Amino acid sequence: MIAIAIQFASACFGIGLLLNLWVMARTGTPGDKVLALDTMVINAIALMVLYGLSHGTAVYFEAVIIIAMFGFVSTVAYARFKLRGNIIE
Amino acid sequence: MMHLIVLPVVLPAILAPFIIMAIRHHMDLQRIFSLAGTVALVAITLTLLAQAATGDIQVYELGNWPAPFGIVLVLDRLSALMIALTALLGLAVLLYVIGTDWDLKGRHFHPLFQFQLMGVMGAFLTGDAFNLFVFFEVLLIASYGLMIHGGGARRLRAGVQYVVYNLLGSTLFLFALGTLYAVTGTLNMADLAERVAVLPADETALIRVGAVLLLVVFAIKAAVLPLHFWLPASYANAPMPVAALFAIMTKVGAYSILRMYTLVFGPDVGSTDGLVGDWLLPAALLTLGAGTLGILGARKIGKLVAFSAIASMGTLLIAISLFTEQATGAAIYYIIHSTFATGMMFLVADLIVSRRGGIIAPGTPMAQNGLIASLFFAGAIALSGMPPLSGFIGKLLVMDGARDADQWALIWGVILIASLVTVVGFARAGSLIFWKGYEAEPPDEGTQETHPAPTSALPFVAVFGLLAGLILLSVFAGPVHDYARATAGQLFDPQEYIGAVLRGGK
Amino acid sequence: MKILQRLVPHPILTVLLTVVWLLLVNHFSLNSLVFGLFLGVVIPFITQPYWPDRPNLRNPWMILQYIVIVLYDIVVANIVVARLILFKRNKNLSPAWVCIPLELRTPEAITVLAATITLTPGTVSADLSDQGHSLLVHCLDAPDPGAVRDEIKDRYERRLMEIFE
Amino acid sequence: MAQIYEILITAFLVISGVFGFVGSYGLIKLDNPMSRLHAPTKATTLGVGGVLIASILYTLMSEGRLSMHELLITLFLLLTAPITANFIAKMHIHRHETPESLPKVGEDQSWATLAPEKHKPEAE
Amino acid sequence: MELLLASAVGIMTACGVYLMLRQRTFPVILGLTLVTYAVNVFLFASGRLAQNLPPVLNPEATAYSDPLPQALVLTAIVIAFGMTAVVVMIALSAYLSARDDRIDMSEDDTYDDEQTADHVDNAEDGA
Amino acid sequence: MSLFLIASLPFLGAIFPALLIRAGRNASAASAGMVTLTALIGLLTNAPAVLRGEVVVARIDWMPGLGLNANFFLDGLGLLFAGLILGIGLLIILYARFYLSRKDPMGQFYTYLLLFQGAMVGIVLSDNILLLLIFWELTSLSSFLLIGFWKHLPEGRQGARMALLVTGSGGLAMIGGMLIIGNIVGSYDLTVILQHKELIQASPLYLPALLLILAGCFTKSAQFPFHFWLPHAMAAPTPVSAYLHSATMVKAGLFLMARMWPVLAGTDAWFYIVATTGLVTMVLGAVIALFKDDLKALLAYSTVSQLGLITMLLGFGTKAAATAAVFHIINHATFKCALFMSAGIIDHSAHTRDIKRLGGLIHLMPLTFTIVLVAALSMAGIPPFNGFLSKEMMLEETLSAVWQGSPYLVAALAVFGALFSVAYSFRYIGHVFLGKRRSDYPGEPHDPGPGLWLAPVFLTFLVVVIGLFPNAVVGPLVQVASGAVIGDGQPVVFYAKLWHGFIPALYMSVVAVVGGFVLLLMQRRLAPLWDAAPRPEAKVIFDALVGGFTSLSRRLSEALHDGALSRYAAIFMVFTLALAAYAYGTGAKGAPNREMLDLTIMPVIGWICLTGATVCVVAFHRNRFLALVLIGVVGLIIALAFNYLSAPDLALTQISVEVVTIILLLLALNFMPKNTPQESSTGRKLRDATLSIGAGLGAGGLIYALMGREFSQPSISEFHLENSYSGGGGTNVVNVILVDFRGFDTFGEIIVLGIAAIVIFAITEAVLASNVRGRLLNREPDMAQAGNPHPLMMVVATRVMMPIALMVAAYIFFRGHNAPGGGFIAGLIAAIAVVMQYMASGYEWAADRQRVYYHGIIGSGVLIAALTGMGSWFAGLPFLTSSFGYITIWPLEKFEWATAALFDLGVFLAVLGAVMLALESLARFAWQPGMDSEHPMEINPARDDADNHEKQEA
Ligand code: NA
Ligand code: NA
Repeated sequence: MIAIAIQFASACFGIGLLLNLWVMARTGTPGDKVLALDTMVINAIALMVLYGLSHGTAVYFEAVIIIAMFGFVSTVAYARFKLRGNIIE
Repeated sequence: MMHLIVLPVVLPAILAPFIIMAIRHHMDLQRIFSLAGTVALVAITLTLLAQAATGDIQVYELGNWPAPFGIVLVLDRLSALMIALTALLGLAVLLYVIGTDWDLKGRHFHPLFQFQLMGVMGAFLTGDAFNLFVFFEVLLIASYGLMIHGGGARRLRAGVQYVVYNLLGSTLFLFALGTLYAVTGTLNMADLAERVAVLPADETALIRVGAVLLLVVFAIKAAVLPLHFWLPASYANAPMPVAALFAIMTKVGAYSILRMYTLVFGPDVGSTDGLVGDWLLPAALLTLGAGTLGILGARKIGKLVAFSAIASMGTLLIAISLFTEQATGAAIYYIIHSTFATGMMFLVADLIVSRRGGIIAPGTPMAQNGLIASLFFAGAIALSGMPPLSGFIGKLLVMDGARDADQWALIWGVILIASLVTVVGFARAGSLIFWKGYEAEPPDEGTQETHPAPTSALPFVAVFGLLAGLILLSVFAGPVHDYARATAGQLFDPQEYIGAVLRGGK
Repeated sequence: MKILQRLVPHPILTVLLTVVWLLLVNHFSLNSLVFGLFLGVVIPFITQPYWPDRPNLRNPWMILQYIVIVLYDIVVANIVVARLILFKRNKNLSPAWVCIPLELRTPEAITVLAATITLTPGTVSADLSDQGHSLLVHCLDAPDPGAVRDEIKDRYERRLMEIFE
Repeated sequence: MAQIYEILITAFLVISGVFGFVGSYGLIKLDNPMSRLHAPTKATTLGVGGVLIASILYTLMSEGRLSMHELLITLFLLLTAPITANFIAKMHIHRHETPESLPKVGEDQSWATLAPEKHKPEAE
Repeated sequence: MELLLASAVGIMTACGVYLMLRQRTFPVILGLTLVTYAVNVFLFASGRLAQNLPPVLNPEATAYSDPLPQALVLTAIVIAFGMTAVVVMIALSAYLSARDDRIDMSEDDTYDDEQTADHVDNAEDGA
Repeated sequence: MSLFLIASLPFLGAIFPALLIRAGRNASAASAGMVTLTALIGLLTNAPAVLRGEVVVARIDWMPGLGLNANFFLDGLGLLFAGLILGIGLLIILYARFYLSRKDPMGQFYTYLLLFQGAMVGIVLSDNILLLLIFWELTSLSSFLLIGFWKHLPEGRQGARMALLVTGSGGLAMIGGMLIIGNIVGSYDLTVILQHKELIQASPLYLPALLLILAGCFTKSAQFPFHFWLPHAMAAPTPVSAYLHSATMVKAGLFLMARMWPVLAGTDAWFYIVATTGLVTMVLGAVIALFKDDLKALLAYSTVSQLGLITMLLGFGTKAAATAAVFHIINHATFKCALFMSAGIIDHSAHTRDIKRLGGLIHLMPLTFTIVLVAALSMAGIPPFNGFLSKEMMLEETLSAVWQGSPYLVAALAVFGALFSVAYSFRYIGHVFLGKRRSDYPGEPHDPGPGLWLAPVFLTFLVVVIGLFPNAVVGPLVQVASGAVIGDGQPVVFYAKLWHGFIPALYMSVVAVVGGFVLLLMQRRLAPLWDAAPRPEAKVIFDALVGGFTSLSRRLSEALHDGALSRYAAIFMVFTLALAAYAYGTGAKGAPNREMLDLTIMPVIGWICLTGATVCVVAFHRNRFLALVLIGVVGLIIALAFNYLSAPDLALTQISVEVVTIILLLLALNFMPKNTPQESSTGRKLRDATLSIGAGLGAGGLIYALMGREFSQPSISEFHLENSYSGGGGTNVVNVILVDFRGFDTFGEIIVLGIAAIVIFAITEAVLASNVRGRLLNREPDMAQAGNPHPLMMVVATRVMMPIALMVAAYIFFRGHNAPGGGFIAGLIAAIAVVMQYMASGYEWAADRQRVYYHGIIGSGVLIAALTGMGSWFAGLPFLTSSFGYITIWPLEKFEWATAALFDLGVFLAVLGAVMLALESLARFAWQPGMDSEHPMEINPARDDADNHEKQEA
């Protein structure tokens, strides 16, 4: 049961990734693109936790933590660039 | 002392961060330390050279892990020679740089210089293919910094090209290493040699691809046509003393070809048969041709010397591409010559550029015209392979080494004609630079000496040092050539190396 | 006391960090606790130049209460928003901007409020006013923006006033 | 007991999957750029949260110990999500909004993103 | 799986190479980045692929993925980062100095000799 | 005196003139003279032995490996030539002392002269052909310096370069020839080679070798068609012309022909090539000489002609001819050198060498006239001077030469040439000295002081003495020299006499003299015809050739190296792909033998995202910002893939490096154009696309092929897996490899990173010190900027995040040895924690709070790593040997310590410092005055309210 649920959740987040990619590829504002990337990071986090879950291992935990932390930094950097041009001022 | 062999890497690796940390703002202290370190390197490498000359191969197992599982440094005749050459050239360049205040154009010359030495030393000493990659990167990234030392729009643009092209090479290096590892499961060069030798027949296609990609990487460094394009603009736009130091970098490429294609993919290895000689020889001949044309057509001194560096690599690679013991002996002699000669000529070029600009055209006579003219003349003699300097002997050796090759006539013809064109090119440049300036006013022996010397004697010490190297190389051509032949013998008997690394190593 | 304040500039942070360490290690032991505490003291000490102000939190009980409320609201928010996205047509949505005048003054408090707004029902904190006295909030579907403003001020800002000021 | 765990875990996973999907779906479904911002920043929070809770429960079930480090991930997300949303909103305001299209500021002059530069560097 | 990875390497290489052949420094750097990704994955895959066999020793594991290429790729990533940083910086400085971000230089676009300029500076310093 | 000393004395002595010039011109000249005299005396000490028929040898092994040895030998031929070189050299040194003006750098002149002299002596004494080649090329080089001595004369420079090119190219050809000979014989020693006539002449390579060697000889000796350089070399000062172009250098070619005569001569090829060339040169040179108005040009062409004569004699291949050749070499040296010196004297005082402006000098310069009279008559072959003797021998030899079946052709042409020699010789006398004294000399012609006339008078004296007493004066010398040329060990009989009776040669001589006299009378009328006659002007052709070749190579070289990196890169791609395809195609590849992983849906989705984003990067690359966002996607998916494929360490690294890279690129993009213009043509895009697809197929295909097969032998990583815990003390094998098994790689890697940061910092300093700084300060942003650069929320959040991030960094660091992580990633996390502060609160504010310089952090990191590595030395173990153990301190559990952690700390610090230094340097570009802010956030109601409160109170 859990296995199927994991499959289901993975599929959901996976499709989410594809939808995000679609936003990336079609025309849109820079804000949309950054938002899509940010969402991809979230989906990626979920997928990695699910992967760890499906194999019953915590060895991928560190990667998730780092992605959670760094996804934020790059999103802010992209946004700052569009807002100010200069991301460190 | 067993740790001596690792010192050429570790000493600059400690010195450079120390300079960065502690004495970043004290140029005088930087100079003292940098110089002291380089002198020490000369002493160390000469000691190692003396040790290697006995014929013993020393293996240093880093981290105390046996090969092929850990990384080893290997000191054989060839690597000992190369590191000694590096140290000597480095010392000359450093003296020159200090004497001309080139290092004052930024605060990081000395650390970058030390790192550059470290990278080159490591590349020559390492016995591990991936570690070779790492040291390539060390020497490259330091060279990027040195190349754009002083800044300026054109230099920076040339710097972009230099970096980008070399990054292509670095990327290819990884592709090659991945391929080699995927086929053989090892990275140690001696182990690679053993495994490649017994490779099953159905693995040859892939190992051949890996081998050839690796060769391309080395050929970039060695400036083999058509992979030499990065060199002219980079060297001509780099600070000339830095370009002088870079004379050893092309040798890293040549060294690596020699090492890998005698040890791992040697002429007797069936699976990689026919990968090198078939095209490297024509490529080397064309390289020599391209360099020579460039010498004749150069408009600037920097380009003139850069192309002569290419030409001299062409000659060297001709010898290497034959992959016979005799020709390799010639190549090793020629490496020494080419390093000193190219280095010296770049320094002379800087003396000229600093006094009258870099364009090869008549101008007013410069300070110390006669002295610099004689140095230029000496450098030109060396680079064009005219007697009495070692270039002539080197050229004879290469030709002599090619006499049993099928294409001996072609090789001789190209070398001789290239030599002639080089002579003409240098004569043209020299007479424009040094003689034509006198058209307006005939020379006057009295007044010529009254110009105050614009710089200290140190630059000339450096140039004369390299010239002395060339002279000694000619005078002691016999012993040097004996060493070179013994080195070639060692290269063509890889079992000794393999045995030392994999079985006798301690 | 001064020395202790110097050494442990943000005591709550120290506690938080120790907890973070224990979570990271994911294995409670004396070693972890000692080491976590050690780092929890050292790291704020090193980084204190970057956090010169010292907000004082007054009411720990209120903090816990606030957290529970927010978590509950987040769950609700997600369901609401999911319904909006899945089942409501775009043209039937009425997005709106809302200006929320602030009584909170400390940056930390304003931040927590803004974060809460963003994490809860159909609202996103978009901007501050140039003196920091108003907060600009975007609502996904707010037929009555005034109600949203009042709810935020009542449900969150009031509690935060008690905690921070 | 295990049964309950399984059901709980499954439930959390399914819920999280649904919300995760909704987050990304909203991103392409909603037609207003500011509205789009709501979709991921809300739905995925619970989406990931659900997975994390499932993971905690799973460890509890299979190893019998409370593995709480997933909470850290939640902590990070809760800490950062508002900031990223704030920045993306600012991007939108900067590009698409004017002082007129936004509500009145109240006692202050303007919204910060649209405010004229305070410390305009002196050109020399 | 292997096919997916190989084709991804191929596509990243192709796209990277295409960008590297553009005429402005910025796309070239982007291309380098892509090619770097490709080669890192390539090098990684030289140890063959394995799923959920991380090379972290534990008593229950029956097999591990090849740790060596992973270590190599790690080194390669770091080195590539350093290289990218430097090339970005040089490209930026070149653009700011020459007001031109073309990667190609023509032989005579700035014929006046900069080497001379170096030394003029030098001479002035000395004076 | 040892031959080594004789050969090296001029070289060693060459520094004296240059040094002693400060002591005065006499000192300089005297030193040069002393050196030469010493060498000459040294030579003469060996003369008795040589004249007895012995061969004096001196050998040193220089490069036995190559066969290049410093072997010298002195036989008759060597004695003759060395004597000429040193003897005439002495006279030239004397003459030059008075010839050169005050303005000429005399020290330099004598130095060059001695260098040249040494090279010449070396040639004639060498017993090793490689050694000989060295001296041979040295003469080309030193003569280049001598000819170009007057730097201010364009003719001098051009003449020098022409001489260098022509003689240099001949020399290079000769290298080829000599090496062939050496290979045939198996030795480069002359004495050995000279004993292998049959072997050489039977070799299929004989003809190429002969041609190559003769190319060297002919160019050096100005034989047709290489004769043209010699007249142009006359731009040199007259002592140089006299020395090089009459007595020595041009005779080097003759010397070599003579030297190699025993093994090369005697074949048809030799005869037809050498004799014909000599004959043509003799005639042609003589004809041209007659019509030259410049005295030195006349002498130059006469030299060409006389050299042709000697060449022809050598070409005959008979003993008698060879003997005649040797004899004429001596005679020509004496009279021609005297004539050159006299021409210099005339030039010196009359300030012109133009025959048309001279005449009647006999009245003003009687002494000079006497010299010229004797020397020129000798040259014309008038008895009783020495020229007559050898010329008559020559004419006699021509009679026995049969050219393609024509018995008299050679003789007739020889007479024809002789006739012209008589004419130009007489012309020198007649048109310069005889006739009426003129009033329009550019200078004041007068006889010179003894310094200038002593040398020519001595030579003239020799002309007479040899003419009168040939056998007594030079007989033994000619005999031993000819013996050496012929080389068959048989004694040579030389007996010259003025009167042989009415032999055919005499008639021929008479015809020549009478005809020559008549020809001279007609010269003034023939000259316009000659001038009008169309003929190739060698210099024009030569210049056109050299100029054309130079500009062709320039164009080729510049077209090839046109600075277009994109083309270089394309060539690189093509070349690499072609080679790889070739390598693959020529090898064998087995079928896949490895089971592949199953395909599930997640990797497919990842694949779509990855390739989709990658393709989008290309499709949208003109929008640089968007391309960067897409790069972020690619990086993210790759991190996922690494994780999926069991490489958590790589995922961690990838994602953290990714962020820093993006920040870096965004920082840079701020100052660069935001869009890439559309520039490539469709054709070019197609080309690039083709190449890219090729590269992609190559890379993808290669890795697919590799993954399909097992390792051919077990991978070394099995050892790493086995020994990681027991030997390295860690369970994260990747990390143990990084800090232990292959710690040296990591050591290099952090150095790369450190250097990168230093380089970036250095560039920043250089650029900000240049005029770019002004532009940056006045820069207007190219995009509208939003207000509130440092939003309150961000500042607050990062204040909380920073300690937490550092905590995570600490965790990643300490866990690294046993779980994914390590110093490198920890360093990146810490760096990003700090960068967040920069981004949130501003560069200025954050930088103010920085306590340790990033330089120092980098330096200490590398030092810690290095010192950790060196620590093992104290245990007598190699660099980077690690050690670990376990400690138990009550009440704590046991914990591990490892030196590898210390090493990893170095890594951590280096990475942290490097990333920060790089980012901070880039950030400095944006700094503008007025940007400094004392507050981290612009909007802070708490602060503002407090301020307002204070204001109200005040
Ligand atoms: Na939210
Ligand atoms: Na978010």
